[in-house]
Amino acid sequence: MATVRVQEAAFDLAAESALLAAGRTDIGGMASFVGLCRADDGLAALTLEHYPGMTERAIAAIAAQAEARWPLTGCTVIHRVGRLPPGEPIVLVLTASSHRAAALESCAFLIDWLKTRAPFWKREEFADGRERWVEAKAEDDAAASRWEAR
Amino acid sequence: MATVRVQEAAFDLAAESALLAAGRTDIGGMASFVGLCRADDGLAALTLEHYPGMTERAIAAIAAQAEARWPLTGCTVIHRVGRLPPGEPIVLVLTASSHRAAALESCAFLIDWLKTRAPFWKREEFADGRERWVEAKAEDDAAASRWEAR
Amino acid sequence: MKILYFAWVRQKVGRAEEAVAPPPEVTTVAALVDWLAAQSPGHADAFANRRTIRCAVNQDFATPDHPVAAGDEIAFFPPVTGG
Amino acid sequence: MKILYFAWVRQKVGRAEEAVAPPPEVTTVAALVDWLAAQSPGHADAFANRRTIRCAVNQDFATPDHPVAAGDEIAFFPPVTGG
Repeated sequence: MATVRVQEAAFDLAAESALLAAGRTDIGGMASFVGLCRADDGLAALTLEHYPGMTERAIAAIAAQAEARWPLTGCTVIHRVGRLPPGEPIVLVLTASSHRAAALESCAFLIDWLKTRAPFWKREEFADGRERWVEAKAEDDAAASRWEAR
Repeated sequence: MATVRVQEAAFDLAAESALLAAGRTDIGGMASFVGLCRADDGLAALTLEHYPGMTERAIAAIAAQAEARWPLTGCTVIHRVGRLPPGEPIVLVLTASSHRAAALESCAFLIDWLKTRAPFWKREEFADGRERWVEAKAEDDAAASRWEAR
Repeated sequence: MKILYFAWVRQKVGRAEEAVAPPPEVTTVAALVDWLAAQSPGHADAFANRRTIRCAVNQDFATPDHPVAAGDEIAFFPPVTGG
Repeated sequence: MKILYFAWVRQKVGRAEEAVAPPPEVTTVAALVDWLAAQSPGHADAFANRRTIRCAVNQDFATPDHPVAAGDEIAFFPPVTGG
């Protein structure tokens, strides 16, 4: 059963890793991905909006898919919402398995599907005062769809 | 230029991540892999032996390959040696890039090549006193060779 | 039924949620969009390009032919951009 | 030349390193292995199955036909198992 959280606060990768590993000696590999806010084109901040209730459900469903496809001993997904300046972490995906390939592949799968299947929206705020909603990327759809033929 | 270390001491994923991210706002994703010692078949401990000098050279060459293949803003590889009981972390691979796919793929590449191209050897010590050298796995060669056709 | 709007759909409609009671012939997401688009200039603007709108019915993604009924929670929003 | 042994190769040979001066016809890794295997029962045991032995010359992996010369650092070991 995955740990799923949507929160404004920062997360602690070391603490989350320690939680997944605590008391276990059957983990061969843990993989993590942290997505961060980049300062592209004079970006001052991102504001992340989400759909409370559905977001948690959607992430839990994606995590359940990962757990069905790979033999995981643990899976944690934490996604932040609210206003995040460049350099701030946005999302954490953490997977543990007895086999390294399962940990690495499920981690990549989770972030690809999160990007295309979890109800979050990013608004960009620039130094010159402009604001705009980030548009969905075709490359993200392509990355997500490579997991469908399996 | 990658950070490469071979050491007996444990490593600190959070501190290493913070080092790669410090002062930067161009990182879109950081991927990590931590390999751990499993308690398979009554294993009491692993002892890792290496070839001082060549090991660091070999890891630096593998990291240089990763930096040539993907646009990384940072890359850290830390491999422990000495006696490690089950549950202990053995190896850390950490990559950062403006693009998540580059971070994720280079992290998988690094651990696959480390397993087959860096001079480390594992001796297993069991609760009943038996000892044996771990044999190289065909599946590791297969995992490493998938990066060769690229 | 309860309608929720997110991101620029919310900004164009001018509200985050509303309770509506469409006529009985509104039985699908597509019919609901047609009916909502006629409710105000803001609604019309939000639903002007339907290819850019996504929908969830009771917190699951839904296609235009998905049934809708009184009591449903129905959300409209742009393609998602998290992660 | 300086010879290093690791893992079970080291255990079978009974030492971690040695300095050797093979005859001048020993010009390749393969010839060096033949010559080393004749030095002691431990060496013979270590090199009994050459398919399980890997070699590095001056800290780079080397194949059996790789040249060897006085002054080289040459290491023999099993297939690697780190990570």
